[in-house]
Amino acid sequence: MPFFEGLSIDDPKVIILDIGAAYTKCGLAGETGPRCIIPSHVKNARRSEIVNIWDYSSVGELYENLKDLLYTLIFRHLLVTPKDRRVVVVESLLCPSEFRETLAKVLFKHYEVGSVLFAPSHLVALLTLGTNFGLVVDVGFQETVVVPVYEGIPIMKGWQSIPLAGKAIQSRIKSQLLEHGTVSTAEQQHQAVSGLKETITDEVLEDIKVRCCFITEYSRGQQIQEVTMRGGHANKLPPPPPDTDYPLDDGSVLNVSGRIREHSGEVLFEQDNEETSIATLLLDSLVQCPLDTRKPLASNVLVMGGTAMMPGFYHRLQLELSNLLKKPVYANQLGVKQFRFHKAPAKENYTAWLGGSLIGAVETLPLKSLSRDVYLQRGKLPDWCCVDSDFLTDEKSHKP
Amino acid sequence: MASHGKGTNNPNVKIAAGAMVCEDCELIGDITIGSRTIIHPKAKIVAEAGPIVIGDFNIIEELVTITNKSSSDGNSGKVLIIGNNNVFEVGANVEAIRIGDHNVIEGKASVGSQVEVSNGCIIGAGCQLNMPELVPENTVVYGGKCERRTQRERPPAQTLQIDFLTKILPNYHYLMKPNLQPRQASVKK
Amino acid sequence: MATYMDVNLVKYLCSCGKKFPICRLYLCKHCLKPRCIDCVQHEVDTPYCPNCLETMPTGEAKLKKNRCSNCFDCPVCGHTLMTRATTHTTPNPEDPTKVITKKMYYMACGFCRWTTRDVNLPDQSVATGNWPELENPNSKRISTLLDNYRAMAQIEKAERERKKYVKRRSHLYLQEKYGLPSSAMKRKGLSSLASLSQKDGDKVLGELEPSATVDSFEPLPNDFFTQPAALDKTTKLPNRLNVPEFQPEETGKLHIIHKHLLMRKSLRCKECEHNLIKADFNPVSIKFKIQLTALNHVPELRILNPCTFTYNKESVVTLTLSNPSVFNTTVTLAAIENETDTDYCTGKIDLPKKELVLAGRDEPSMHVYDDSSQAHLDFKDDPKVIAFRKANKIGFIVKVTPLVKEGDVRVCFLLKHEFRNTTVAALQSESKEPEIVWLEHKVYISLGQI
Amino acid sequence: MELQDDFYNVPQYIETASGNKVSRQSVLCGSQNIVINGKTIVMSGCVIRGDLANVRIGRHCIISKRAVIRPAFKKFSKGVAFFPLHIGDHVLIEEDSIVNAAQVGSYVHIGKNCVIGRRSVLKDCCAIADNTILPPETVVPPFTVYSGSPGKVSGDLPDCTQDLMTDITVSYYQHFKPHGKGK
Repeated sequence: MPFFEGLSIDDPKVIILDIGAAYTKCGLAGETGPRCIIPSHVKNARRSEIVNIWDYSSVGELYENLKDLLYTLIFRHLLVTPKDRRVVVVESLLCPSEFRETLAKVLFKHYEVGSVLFAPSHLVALLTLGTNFGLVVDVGFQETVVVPVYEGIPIMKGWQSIPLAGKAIQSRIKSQLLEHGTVSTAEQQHQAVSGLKETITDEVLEDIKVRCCFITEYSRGQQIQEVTMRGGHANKLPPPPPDTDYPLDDGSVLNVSGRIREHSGEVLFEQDNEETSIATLLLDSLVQCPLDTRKPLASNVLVMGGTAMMPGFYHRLQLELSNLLKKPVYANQLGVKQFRFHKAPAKENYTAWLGGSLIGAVETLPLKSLSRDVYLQRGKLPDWCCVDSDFLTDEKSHKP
Repeated sequence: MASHGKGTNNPNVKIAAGAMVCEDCELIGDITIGSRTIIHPKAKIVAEAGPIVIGDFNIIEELVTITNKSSSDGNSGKVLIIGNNNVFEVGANVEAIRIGDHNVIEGKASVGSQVEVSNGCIIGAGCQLNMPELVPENTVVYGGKCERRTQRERPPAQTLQIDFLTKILPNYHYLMKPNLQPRQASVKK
Repeated sequence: MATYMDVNLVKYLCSCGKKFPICRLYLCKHCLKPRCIDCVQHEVDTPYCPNCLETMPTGEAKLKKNRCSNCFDCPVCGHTLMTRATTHTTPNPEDPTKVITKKMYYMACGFCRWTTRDVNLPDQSVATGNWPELENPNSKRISTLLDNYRAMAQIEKAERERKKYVKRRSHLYLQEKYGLPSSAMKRKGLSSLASLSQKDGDKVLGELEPSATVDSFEPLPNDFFTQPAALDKTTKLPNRLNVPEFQPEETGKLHIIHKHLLMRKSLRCKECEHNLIKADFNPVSIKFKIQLTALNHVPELRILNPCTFTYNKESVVTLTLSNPSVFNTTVTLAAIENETDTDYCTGKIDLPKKELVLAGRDEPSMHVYDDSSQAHLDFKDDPKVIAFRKANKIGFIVKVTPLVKEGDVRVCFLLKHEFRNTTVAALQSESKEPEIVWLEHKVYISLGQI
Repeated sequence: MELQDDFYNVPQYIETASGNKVSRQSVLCGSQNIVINGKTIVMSGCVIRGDLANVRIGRHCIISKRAVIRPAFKKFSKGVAFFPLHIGDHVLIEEDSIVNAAQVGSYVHIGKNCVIGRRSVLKDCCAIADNTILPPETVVPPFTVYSGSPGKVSGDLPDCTQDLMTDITVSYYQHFKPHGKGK
């Protein structure tokens, strides 16, 4: 190592990796933000079309896809040599173990990394606040997961999840577009969208969600749910915001009606027959928590995840929660009167990554992470849900 | 190998003084070319449905096809007017209703027959405009998906390139003689 | 990629069990085994800027987050920005008639015509160097967090050292101090991270003030309900994710982006740690210090022309073999005894029994195509096997009988060829003739449709 | 698979002393400014604008049908000029591509229907995918593949690209035979 190298950095930076359902955040430890946020897609060599990392047909295919994704991350975005380098993988608590095992195999066997630490995203997200207790809500793409954390240990009893997040909003937009959306093309104005289904791709839906849609206010939300959910009369709908003309690739113009812009966000908050929405998720999680932890947890809520960045989200969530508190089912069970929200020193869609970056930049990381030779010996990963996995040390030597 | 005399000067092409029209390009139908306009060899201007009027200080590069297409409703006799200071880059394909001033149609771009381009627009390389519309001023159409932006100021006039070309082209190509006395005010707005 | 001729028809078996066309394979001279892209180890050689093609030492590249300091990308379309000069005329204070003109620079994109003036970035007096940098507002907070955790890690390390020498405490103590069942503590998976967050009563708690909490948020601005979504004012998601720490929502807040570096990779064989590919230091040059590509060492096999097959009927196929080395190479073809990939072969092939001798490849005569200059006489070609011979290439005839009704006909066999290990031999002693080693490669060919 | 023979009818092509085969239907303006080093094929419908500035094309190049090779225009503060265009050896330019570059290195492979922007520089051993629009003043480093509009790095070339391209262009020239001569 040239002398200059030794001076500038104390030891080679740790790679921090957060493979989300829609986007993968990757960067180096100790930095204030990820080096890149790229879609979790990869060009499948055989079928030569873009496929999401998470929908794989066989473990072999997942191995190839992960190898290609990591290749792009390491050699095009980070420009580091992976050999003998430490890695922190920020994963959700619900990450399927098959995915974890294959990821570890790719990292250890193919890229020969030095050591890997699998850190639960909710736990490390609290590190960005400096507290060690809080109610962490991750509103991602696939689902919304609430995990209460106390004294740095997640209370697994209080864990709640609901498949309502970015993907639900996009499918709501798509269904409403197919119902009464209109496209005006060169030949003929206002043609029904259902005719040309294939022009509405996922990118178009995501772009509409990001640029046209928003989460409406609580009062308007209630009026909308009055009509959509509880069958009220259509004219009770609040006056919709003006329509927007969204240009499609082939030159035709899609008319995104005000209705779609406002109602698609409602999918997160409308309480269907099981009375569950994102807001009730938090309250149900609090109900499961031990009695003495409820007060501190309620006054330390941390919201993260890309979908939380939609305009109006926080305002609506806060109002929903305060109204739900008044409902009898929760009022008597919870002594909580009011929720207080944290603001992490990062954008919501990479808060978890930032937690990983903090934990990666700490010297005690090697003691916590699984080194390559232990992995090669054991061939399996420590997993929080199986008790016998209490090994981080070599079989031979007792202490690392 | 620009063979001499291939593009026999067809009678109803009116070329203003100072225009530089290379011999080796196809001019079909009633075409008027304004002064100081440069037409590179191998360009193709077809006025089949009606006359084409090209203003001053235009640059039309090789393999550009400008056609006044006789559209289905057959309203022949409509005039395709092209303003001043436009640049049509290699391989552009223009069938517009009207082209304003200070536009740049980049390489391999194509403008449909129901499109009207106002002033100061840039149609990016490889972009296709076939929706009937009026392209607003200073619009930039760019990228694989023909996204649109508006730019702050209009593209600079290419007068320097025109002077340079008028100096060097004559000694390599045979030129069509201008047969129109210099008009006082330019015929178009 | 040279897709001009279909390279994927003839594939060689790599030592890691995958099949690759020869142009994607390398040959390790020390373990004498073919290596493919997947089973070699990639290493960072020299990061360089793709626009100004300047190399950057890895240390500096780390500091600058792998981005070139004076090349910028357009935040809208990602193409490189060009620096344009304009003159700013400012009225001369003393003498109102004369005007002082100053040369100012701004940046413009040649593709989507975005300029730094669109976002009111002031024009710079000097061409490169002092464009304003955006500063992440949270970086101060994050650095205090980091220092706090590092301090706590020191405490934990010291505690761990101390614990090594102090007698282990009883479980009772653990239970009473943390009020959690000792089994929870035993399950290292979750609690191992707990040590990072400070326990109550820890003296470090003082410096770090926990982040402020807020209990209400200001409502949506009214124009969400009155105006349509201003599509031309809001940025697209990919443009936001290009700058993860700022993610501007309005086009007015876009900022110039430093161009990301590319990297010259060097490949190293995983078993013997020797370098397979070591590019020249200068990113512009295409010469290599070490280039052990298989194309330079293993005879390349190709199909001469497409031919038609009928089920269960023998048909004649001409294959060509070209010799990459300057010495004459003898090649023998043999069937594969223990065929691992059984379902691959859908045809039976009978190979020429005799050895084939390939003439050496001498560079100058490569481009002179008359066949006469080649001394054919010393190669006693038996015309039944050798179809033609030209410079370092021979065409030879094989008979193929497809065993399957339809689909493509695929055959495989073993290619044994002499290999003169010039580099290693050159090290030992020049006088000795480079020792000849026989290498074997399994070759898989898909000959065409039935 | 070896390259198959590609026949041309003799009256349509001129063979120069140094082995260049230039189609009569291609337009070479200002032919005294165009220098082709030998064994290069220029197919029908090509336009090479030697009249704007001199164009130098290396050995063993293949310029397919309807390709346009055109020097780029540059406006300086002091004046105006056309950059001379220099193309290296063993370059393969496929159909309908427009090359407006300032410099194209050797062993370069330009795909079909591409637009190479004004004053761009393509270094040796690089490749431009089909239907790519390279914006003006793009620099394409060696061993990279550019694709998309605007053209961006989308892959890298194998390390033996030089030998591959040499082999392709040489065998293409060998198989580009006049009619009736056969093998």
